Amino acid sequence: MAEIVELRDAVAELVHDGDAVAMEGFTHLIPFAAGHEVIRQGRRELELIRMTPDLLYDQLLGMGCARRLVFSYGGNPGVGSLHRFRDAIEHGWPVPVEIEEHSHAGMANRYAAGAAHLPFGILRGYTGTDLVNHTNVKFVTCPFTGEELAAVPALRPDVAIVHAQEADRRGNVQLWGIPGVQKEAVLSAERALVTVERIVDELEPRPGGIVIPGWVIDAVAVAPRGASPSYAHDLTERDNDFYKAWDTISRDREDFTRWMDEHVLDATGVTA
Amino acid sequence: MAEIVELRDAVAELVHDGDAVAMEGFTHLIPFAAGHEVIRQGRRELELIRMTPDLLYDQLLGMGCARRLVFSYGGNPGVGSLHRFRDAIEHGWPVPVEIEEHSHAGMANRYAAGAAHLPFGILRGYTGTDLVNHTNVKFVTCPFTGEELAAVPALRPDVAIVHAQEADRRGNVQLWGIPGVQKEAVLSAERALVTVERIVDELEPRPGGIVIPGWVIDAVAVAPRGASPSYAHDLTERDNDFYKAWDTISRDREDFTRWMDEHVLDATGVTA
Amino acid sequence: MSAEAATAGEVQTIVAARLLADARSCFIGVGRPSTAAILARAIVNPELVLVYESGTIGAKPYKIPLSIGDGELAATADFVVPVVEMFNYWIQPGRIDVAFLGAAQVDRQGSLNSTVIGDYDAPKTRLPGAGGAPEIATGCDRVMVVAPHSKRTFVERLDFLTTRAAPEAVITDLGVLEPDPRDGELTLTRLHPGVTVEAAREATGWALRVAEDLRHTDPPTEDELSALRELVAR
Amino acid sequence: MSAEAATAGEVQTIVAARLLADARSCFIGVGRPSTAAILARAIVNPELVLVYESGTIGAKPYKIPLSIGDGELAATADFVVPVVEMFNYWIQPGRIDVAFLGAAQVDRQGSLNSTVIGDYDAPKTRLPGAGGAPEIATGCDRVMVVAPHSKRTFVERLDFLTTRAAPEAVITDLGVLEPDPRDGELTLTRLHPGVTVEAAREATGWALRVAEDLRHTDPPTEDELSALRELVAR
Repeated sequence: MAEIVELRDAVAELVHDGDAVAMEGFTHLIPFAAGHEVIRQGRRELELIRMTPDLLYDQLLGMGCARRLVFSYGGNPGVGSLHRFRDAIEHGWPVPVEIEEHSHAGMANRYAAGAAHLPFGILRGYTGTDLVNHTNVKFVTCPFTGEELAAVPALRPDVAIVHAQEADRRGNVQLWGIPGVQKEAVLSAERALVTVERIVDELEPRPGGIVIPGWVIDAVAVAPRGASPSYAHDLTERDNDFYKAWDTISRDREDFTRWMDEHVLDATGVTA
Repeated sequence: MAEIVELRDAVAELVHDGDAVAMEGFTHLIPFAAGHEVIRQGRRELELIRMTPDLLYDQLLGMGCARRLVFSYGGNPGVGSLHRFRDAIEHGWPVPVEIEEHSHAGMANRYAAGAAHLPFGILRGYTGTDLVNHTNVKFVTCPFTGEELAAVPALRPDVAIVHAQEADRRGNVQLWGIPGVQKEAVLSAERALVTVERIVDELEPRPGGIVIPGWVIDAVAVAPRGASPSYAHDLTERDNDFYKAWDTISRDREDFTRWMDEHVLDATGVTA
Repeated sequence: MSAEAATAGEVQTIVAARLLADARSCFIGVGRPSTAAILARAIVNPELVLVYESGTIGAKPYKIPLSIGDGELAATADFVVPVVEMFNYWIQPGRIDVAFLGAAQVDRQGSLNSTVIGDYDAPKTRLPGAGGAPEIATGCDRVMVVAPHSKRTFVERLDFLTTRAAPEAVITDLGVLEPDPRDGELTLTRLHPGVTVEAAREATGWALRVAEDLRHTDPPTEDELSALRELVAR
Repeated sequence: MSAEAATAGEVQTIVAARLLADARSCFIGVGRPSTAAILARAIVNPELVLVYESGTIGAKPYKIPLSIGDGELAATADFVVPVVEMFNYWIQPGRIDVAFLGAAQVDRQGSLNSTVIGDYDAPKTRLPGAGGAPEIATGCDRVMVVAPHSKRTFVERLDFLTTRAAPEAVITDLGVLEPDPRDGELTLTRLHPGVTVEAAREATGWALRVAEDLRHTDPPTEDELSALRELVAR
């Protein structure tokens, strides 16, 4: 059974300097509150893993939490560049960041292999692209047909962090709406932290509901609006205006730092 | 969009002598009505694919429809032997049947590979068992870790047949309860036939509901109680007494033949 | 004490259920293993998560199901997953603690045959086949086998090795076999009430090793027996 | 005719939408491709199944979403699948007819760069990266690219080959390029109203081939233009 604890305590216990950390949520249910707590606790040298780095990883990169980034799409969706992501890669600010990038299909299959505790996943991809020479992919031959397929190594993060709509008192979690790779992220990781909008007495099965049992989760922490400016389907709305505003906030190093000081470092609440 | 047609016409059009046919449904939602129609239309030389042959395949085998059986568990669950399955394998009655057997994990990954249009799937299994020498499995080496894993060839049936609770008028299907490998079976096959308990104006999303869009299905046919003696969660009950009675009905060749004559061949309805 | 009243099968089921006292989750098929695991929730481990290969995780059956896919299992489960996910995300990674397996033949190392009696290509008796057992046995940390004690079942040599298993206990209707720590050979460590070593030897197809500290299983208590009988009668 | 009133971008979007008249399903990202596909449902193909890599299949957005995972997409979808399933069961097997893709650079064969401008290890501009594009491009039968016509975009040589694509059409704000059947080189086959061949040549980073039967695209109709403007204004 997952323990229901304070977010601060959960992050302190589960996320260590140098860890490989996967915070997932595909546009939906991005665990901003937990990521901000990681920033407040000053974690360093993290290997940050995430298909779509998004604003949260822009913030973590800009605050110098990471030594390495593993990803497949680093943009502000529908808006443009992630300026802190670019600054880290283009200029090593505030610290140099090593990158390993894949396609979405590759990353998804890396998580699926991790969740299955297989050492690799296979897919048709990578062939004929320049990515082959700049990432960790190999090829295997089908023993039945002779076809050559891309092989991607399983992701096995030290810790996965996801956000969900609700948990019951025994730490069983339910999320619905766009499910992304959250289940795979939790099942691929050594440790798992789930933040939730609310605790309920009993999980009421929902259409599209995905249940993650408490016995594969280490800690559940309550973080109302903990996905903001992302959202929790049926409970909160995506703050598209903030996504647009981030383009300005994050463009300049000083503006960014000032904003983070005010809205994340000095904050004790769970939302930015 | 899937056409909504009479079951008789759907079987006549989609299932041909010599086809590889996968009728799936893991204990739940077994497509008995469609299978009986295959028997009535006298299909021969089929390659019958199914994880758990169950009573339906016992009937198809006993009626001489198959030249080959691909499976992973051929028992009457909770009751005992499948007598027609045994008679076909042990004595070649009424016709000899070639078999290819796997473990459930192997068959599930064969369907998953088929649904993904990959030539094979990988898993940890088969090693150290006698099955290795009696089935179609090979081994691949992980290019990252050197670990040797079992490789199973994708299943790509000519036609998949499954039963579901409901379809809308455009042939979009929803099923819920134990989902088994139905989605994979449909997506792995060249053609797909789905029988349903009922047609509804609009699919109302259900907890645990799996939607299969009409544009990957060739035909939908209405077959109320079409899973009986298996069941359709929330709509019909599993007829456990019939599963027990089948042990007696099927034990003797003549009793079996007489029962099939009366309840399947002479029947025009959809249930036995 | 109603131990006298208990049949050998009842004792076997109750002893198997007791072994689940500390388990978090248990993977079960149909028949006696299923009865034992459901009983365990009633008598020693109300939180035990029952997992069926049909995809139902955390099922809470009131009645003993006939099949591993009865409607009550899905209706009462914590969640239900497709078969592919069950094997790839739950069994293969070892997320289920204990596997309760049956078999037609068990050898002295605890490996199992559920495929065929006689020659594979010209079988005397064709059995159902592997099902989920091989990967469940390698995926679960702890494997327990529940099988009737007879020379037909406990054989010197399997006709077919379906499932490579190293069970931590084999619970029969006569006693309990556990692997000898020296070489893994299944050894009689416990006898059920009223059973003799000779009876167990007689019913085993190899020269059965007997543990030096052979003990007797505790007879079923009133509560255990009435819980089992009530469950079976539902 | 209000074609005079249409901006080049509006013409591009409308021409792209028209190309979806016969498609069953279309895979789309954000920005102009998304607007075009949503418009297609309004003007030429109400049954078009819109697929977003977030997992929403059959989404029916009333507004143009900012991201590919806006709540409205999931709320209006025929069904929603996990990302692993999206790529493995829906994209890789080619179940989605058409892919609408954008890119920072397009070469004369139609391959795409969305990874980096400059050297990979010392980039001038780091772009977002591959996302779903490479496997979407190889998985979908028909690929169409929607990109602004400029020398920065249509380059002699990609700085990085992210997505190997052979688009059947590249829709720009000046016209439409299609592969020459002889060697696959993207060739100007259609010009939007009021655009000259010289303007298109000027805006292309290689010596642009022009089709012998070069045609003009039909100007946007009143209905098309008002449908687009209404959609954008929502």
